[in-house]
Amino acid sequence: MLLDRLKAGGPAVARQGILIAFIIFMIAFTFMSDRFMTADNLMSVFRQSAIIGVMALGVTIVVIGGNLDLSVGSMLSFATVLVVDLHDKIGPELAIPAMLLATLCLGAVNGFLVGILRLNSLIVTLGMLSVIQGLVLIYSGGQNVDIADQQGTWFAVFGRGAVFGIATPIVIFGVMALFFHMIMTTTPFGRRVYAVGGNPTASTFSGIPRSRVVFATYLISALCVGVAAIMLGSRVMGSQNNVGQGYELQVLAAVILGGTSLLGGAGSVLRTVLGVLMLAFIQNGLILMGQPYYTQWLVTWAVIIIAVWLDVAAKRGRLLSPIA
Amino acid sequence: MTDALQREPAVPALRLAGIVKTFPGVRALDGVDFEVMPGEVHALLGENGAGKSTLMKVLAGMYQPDEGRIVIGGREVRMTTPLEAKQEGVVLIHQELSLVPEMSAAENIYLGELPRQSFGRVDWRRLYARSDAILERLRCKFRSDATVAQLSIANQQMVEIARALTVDARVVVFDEPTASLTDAEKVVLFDIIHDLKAQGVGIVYISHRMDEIFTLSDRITVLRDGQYRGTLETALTNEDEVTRLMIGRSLDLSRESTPVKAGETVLAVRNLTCEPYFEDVSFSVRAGEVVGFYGLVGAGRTAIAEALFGLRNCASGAILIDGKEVAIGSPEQAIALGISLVPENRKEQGLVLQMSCRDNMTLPQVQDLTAGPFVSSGAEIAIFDQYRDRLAIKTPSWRQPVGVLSGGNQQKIVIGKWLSMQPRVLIVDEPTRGIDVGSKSEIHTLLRELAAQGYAVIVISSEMPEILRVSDRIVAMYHGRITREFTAAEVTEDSLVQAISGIAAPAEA
Amino acid sequence: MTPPDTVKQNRPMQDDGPAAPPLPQGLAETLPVGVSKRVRPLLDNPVLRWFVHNPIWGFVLIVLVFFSLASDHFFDYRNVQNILVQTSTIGLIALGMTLVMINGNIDLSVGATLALAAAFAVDVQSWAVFASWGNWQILPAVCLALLAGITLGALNGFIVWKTGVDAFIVTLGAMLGIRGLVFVYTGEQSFYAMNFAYSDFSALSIGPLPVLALIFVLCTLAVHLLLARTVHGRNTYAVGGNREAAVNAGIRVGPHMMLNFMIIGFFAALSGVMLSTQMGAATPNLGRDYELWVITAVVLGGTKLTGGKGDIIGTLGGVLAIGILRNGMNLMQVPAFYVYVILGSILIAVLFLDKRFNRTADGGLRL
Amino acid sequence: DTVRIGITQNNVGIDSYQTTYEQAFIAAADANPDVEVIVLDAGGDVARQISQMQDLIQQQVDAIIVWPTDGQALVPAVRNAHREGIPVVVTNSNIAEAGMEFIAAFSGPNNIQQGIYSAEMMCDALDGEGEIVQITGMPGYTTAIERQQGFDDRLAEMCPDVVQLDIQPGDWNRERAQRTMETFLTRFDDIDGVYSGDDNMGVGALNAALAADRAEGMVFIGATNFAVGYDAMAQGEYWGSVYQSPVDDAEAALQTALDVLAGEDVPKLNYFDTPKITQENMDEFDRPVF
Ligand SMILES: Nc1ncnc2c1ncn2[C@@H]1O[C@H](COP(=O)(O)OP(=O)(O)OP(=O)(O)O)[C@@H](O)[C@H]1O
Ligand SMILES: Nc1ncnc2c1ncn2[C@@H]1O[C@H](COP(=O)(O)OP(=O)(O)OP(=O)(O)O)[C@@H](O)[C@H]1O
Ligand SMILES: [Mg+2]
Ligand SMILES: [Mg+2]
Repeated sequence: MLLDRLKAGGPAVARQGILIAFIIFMIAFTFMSDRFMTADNLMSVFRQSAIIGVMALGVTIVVIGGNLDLSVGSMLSFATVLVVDLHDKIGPELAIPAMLLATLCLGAVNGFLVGILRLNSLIVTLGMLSVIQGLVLIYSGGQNVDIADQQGTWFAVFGRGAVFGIATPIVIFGVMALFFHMIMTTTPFGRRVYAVGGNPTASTFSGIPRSRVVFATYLISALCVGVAAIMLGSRVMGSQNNVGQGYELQVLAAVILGGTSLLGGAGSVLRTVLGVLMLAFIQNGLILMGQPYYTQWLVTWAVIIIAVWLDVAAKRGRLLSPIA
Repeated sequence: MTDALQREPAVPALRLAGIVKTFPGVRALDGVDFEVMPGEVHALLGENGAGKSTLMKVLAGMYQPDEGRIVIGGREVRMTTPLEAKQEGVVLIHQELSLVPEMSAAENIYLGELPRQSFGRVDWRRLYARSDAILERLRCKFRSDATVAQLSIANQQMVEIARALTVDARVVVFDEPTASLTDAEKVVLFDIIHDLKAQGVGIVYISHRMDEIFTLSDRITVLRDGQYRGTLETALTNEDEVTRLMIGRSLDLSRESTPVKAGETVLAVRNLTCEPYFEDVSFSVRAGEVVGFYGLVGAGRTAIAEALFGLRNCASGAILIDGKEVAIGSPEQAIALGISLVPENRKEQGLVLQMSCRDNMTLPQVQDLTAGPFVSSGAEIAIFDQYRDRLAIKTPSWRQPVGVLSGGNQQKIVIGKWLSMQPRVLIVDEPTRGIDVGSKSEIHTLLRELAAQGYAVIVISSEMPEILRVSDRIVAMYHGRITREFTAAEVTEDSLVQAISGIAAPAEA
Repeated sequence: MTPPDTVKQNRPMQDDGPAAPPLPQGLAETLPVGVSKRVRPLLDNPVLRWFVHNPIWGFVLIVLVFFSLASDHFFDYRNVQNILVQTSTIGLIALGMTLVMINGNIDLSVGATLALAAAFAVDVQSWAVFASWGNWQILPAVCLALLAGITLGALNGFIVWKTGVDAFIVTLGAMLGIRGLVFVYTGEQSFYAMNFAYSDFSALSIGPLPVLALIFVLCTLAVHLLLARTVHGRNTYAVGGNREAAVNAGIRVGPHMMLNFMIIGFFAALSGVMLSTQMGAATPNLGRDYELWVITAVVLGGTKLTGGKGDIIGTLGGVLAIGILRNGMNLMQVPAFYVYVILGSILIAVLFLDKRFNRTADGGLRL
Repeated sequence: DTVRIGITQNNVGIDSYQTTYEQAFIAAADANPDVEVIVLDAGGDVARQISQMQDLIQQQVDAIIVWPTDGQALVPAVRNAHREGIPVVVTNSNIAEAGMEFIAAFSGPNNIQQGIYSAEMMCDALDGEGEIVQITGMPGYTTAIERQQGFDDRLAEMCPDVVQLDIQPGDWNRERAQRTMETFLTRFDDIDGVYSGDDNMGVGALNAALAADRAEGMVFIGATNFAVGYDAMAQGEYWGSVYQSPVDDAEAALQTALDVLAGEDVPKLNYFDTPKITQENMDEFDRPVF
């Protein structure tokens, strides 16, 4: 049995339950649609998943630190509207840093409320989701924003350009994934995030400034949202006030699919990339097969449960939960 | 002891035969045989990680054995859940408390079998009446409607023990029940065990305290590395033989007080007050000495340690390091000042359970173990290896998540973590709770060695032999105040007991 | 070694019990150490103490006073009826959510379940089999809708039980999946009830109380009794407070949790039925985001997300707070954009106050 | 003396059309000293809209204007208002057939007609032959459903040789429409036309086609002409759309309500004109403000 093999292989292999599910899926889709396994399609899916992917990187780090961030969806709306609106007003070279600064401020508010005041992150970020959505609407007066000169601006490079023949969003996503993977696995900061998420009390007893670590995770998350907003704004060359609506749950689903534990203290940035790609490929594969969009939801349901099940089953070495 | 001639060829209350249990990477039990007669107290001994708790969890239906048979009252049984074990009359008093903190003591005692009325309602009157009766029997002073979270650890342990009295048990297992009990409660517990024994219940008793084993048990079975090592009649053996069976060598249990050349005063505390935990506390610790803090549970010793480590706001008083007054606002600052604290509760305060052994050990200093921006894995492993050898930590590799180690080995990881910081002041709070005799004496030796190397060491312990063994000076506390200070030379057991129970007049102005 | 006799002598001297003498007697149980001295005298008054322990009700009180001053329509008897009916939708689900969350689980799929149940309730009425039943055709429809809710709850619970996957993940999946089912079933269209008797039901009143509000009140009472008085209710706390302890004590945690998921499925469906009677119709997008509002209400009501703590009285306060705020802001015509900001900020503010007042007993440690 | 009119809108802020509608409505009400308005927004949630109807009935307003989040689900609420003697004017998208007897009037565009217009433009542009894809609005919402229905029916009837390859939602969201279109482009080698539920999504689809270098010769047709759509049309990249002014929409709704209150004989259905706009005739229209 597969499971016995997993068990015998020890922890290193056992942690890859999701990778196995992913590969099975890719193979299945390849057989079911001849368009699926083409360079064009793969590239297109990678590019599409870059925006959600970059956000998921930040949320992964927040979740490893033991918290949730549901405000990323409306924060994305905020950042995109801001950067697009400012683009025509003060030019892209100023719009980008101004937007990043404003977004980091929102992240700081999250970080302050959760990290320093120790309020429950689910409710805080849910509240912030609503507050930020309101702020966006007030800022834009509820109107869409657009970039007037869509052809001429170098801002287009982030969403539409390419670096060495690879679409810029893919490059940004890849670089950021590797960067944050390094941060989390090889630096003291990463270690501290894992510790704080795993056992906050013991972290304090070990001299780790827990509040600051949590604060920093929210800044990272906000930064990721900012980067995603640049790609989104540049790709669409405009923005609605609610572009990011619902992204928070897609991002969370990707993080979970990547095997990051919502309890904190465990998870991996690289595996979140896997989660993101898996969701994107499901969406893509089903549309290629001509399925109505809601089958995609049904399949996602099954995939999330089966994949996470495989993952936890592999870790505990048996398929069924020991709960009586 | 029961008269051997009169003993019928009775059916054992419990027989385990050839039990094998493996965890990923660990063979925790390797063909263990074990037998308890009705009315017998059978002690189970072994080093930390020998597999005692695992064996008992197999018995209680919490783990499924890979191989082996369980025979209860002459009938082979297969128990897949704790519920089934309970129905077979097996009660396990857990090593780690297994209570629901927000619920009342009574509900915890009858957890899983609350008395019912019509419509599935709880019969509160019956519940409280029965629980009060049991607590009465255990001579507990709190009422059964008290919330468990608000009870002291010792009383929580009594609630756990009370469960043994709720059912008609055939076999009761006590897994280190005395680790957090005071002597008074111990006496009650021993009475209860005698009662159960008289009723013909088979009793398994796990402890690292030899004195208890020898006062209570009829037979002793020793495990080592998951293997059965033999069974001894308690009356016909002695501590030395048992120890040798357990750890493969004898222990020198003599008092370790190489007289110290105490140096400069490193840490001084003046009139420190932190209500309601302690008041007006003054003492000092010099380099090269071990100061023991002794008192009853709740006397305020832990709170002092926490204050020194920057975890408590103190209303008044001063802390001086090297004669200079310092403000310690957080553990970070305390660490920077060279203070280390091995906390009392390793699971909650000491360890990140899902992290590897190595990562736990280097956690407080990971910021400094860097090569460029990266953590230097080599430096970390070097530290881990050093303290694994020094403390004889048993783990397959540094990658093992600390949560699956046995309790004693977990404790060693915490000690190693703080020793590796090379602190000037080392505070250890209940350092050997749940640690086997061999490691315990190693830790004692280690504490003495550290002092000899010039560390200032504070040991907080509720075990008198331990305090007497390692301390150069002993500070006795009662109700948040220091009642007396002794030097190793002048202290006697009687005077110490008096000082911690408020009988002797406080030695303060 | 200490001879037992010495210890026995000492026994009377020893302090036992919850409050060791250094802690001020009495206060130790009522309030954590972290509360500032200024607040303490207030706590001698039992009413004030109750509010400090249930800050959400204090908040409800403040909002009530505020809106009654700000709008003349607010305390109209009709408006109070409105608030009750409007609250019942989220309120019913919140009852189930309280159980599930005390269990240490969560259910994100309730909004979708609500939509599916509403679709069943409205669609089944018009099935040809029941054509001759007259108004009784509503009965099988409602039963089927409730059954669907219970089944979906059971499915969630069963998966949580057997796979051991966290309930957050299981129900996040179900949230998408069940919504998909709704679209499959409805073919993206809304259904409407041909029979106006169905929507007239929502307008019925018994005495001063609208039937819908009455159903909500009765359910609240029932769940309160279930939670506070029955073995199942107490086990709910046990499972959430320390799951391992509950398993060790022989509680069959799996079926237990599954039952609570079935209860929340039932309430989500009931809520869907009640909503569809108000609309006389069912739409596939019904109940979007409800899970978030329900969870918010329950948490505001003092239920811990990690389980083991909470009660129905608090939850009732939580749903009323949100219902009153919504209604009051409608009456005051707060511009749509500001409603988002205000609701969000209030959420965080209440959480903050709750934290101030109900700091849990971390023993005053600076962690 | 003044009349009090309550309005509950669908989802202000979700797109510029609705926002501009609200602004125009308030402006029109402010301009009239005899009108006091209570402006509410349902945020896209039917249940909330029903509560708001209840709240308005309870406040005894003189008339209610409602922009239904769902045409079916609002029937009982409208019936309640009717029973209480409060006239209801439905705006923008109509209520279901069963509710028609309870409303005073409907005022707004004809979404089905818009779908028909788009189908006709598509047929013309493709000369009655070709393969197209459709990107719809948010699934389950009336406007989306009606436009799709008008389009599908008319297309099948008028040019049966135009094949619809697939229909997927774009959720009124430009980025999502862009993503959907990208997948269409990988999936189908030949796409001759794209019909989008509004121009916002249409421009998203156009972006995708441009990026893939396949926009040349592809016919893009939308609805609700947005400024971006107008500009794209001016550049010759976008074929046509349906011109619909939120200002007209709002003013018509208010006026209808006032007429009803004044006791005038108002027809049940007051459609305001939403003409086709294409590259040829776009000079006749102002650039939309949203
Ligand atoms: N769930 C588990 N997964 C992996 N290994 C485990 C698990 N539980 C126990 N072990 C391992 O099994 C061995 C036996 O552990 P056990 O807890 O039974 O020891 P013990 O004799 O009770 O020790 P102590 O005296 O410290 O309580 C240890 O090496 C431990 O690391
Ligand atoms: N009566 C009590 N109720 C609840 N918590 C208490 C009580 N007394 C003490 N504590 C908690 O227990 C911890 C230890 O307290 P303290 O310093 O008074 O005990 P101690 O003398 O170290 O005794 P021990 O460590 O042996 O339990 C403190 O953090 C305190 O919060
Ligand atoms: Mg053990
Ligand atoms: Mg202590």
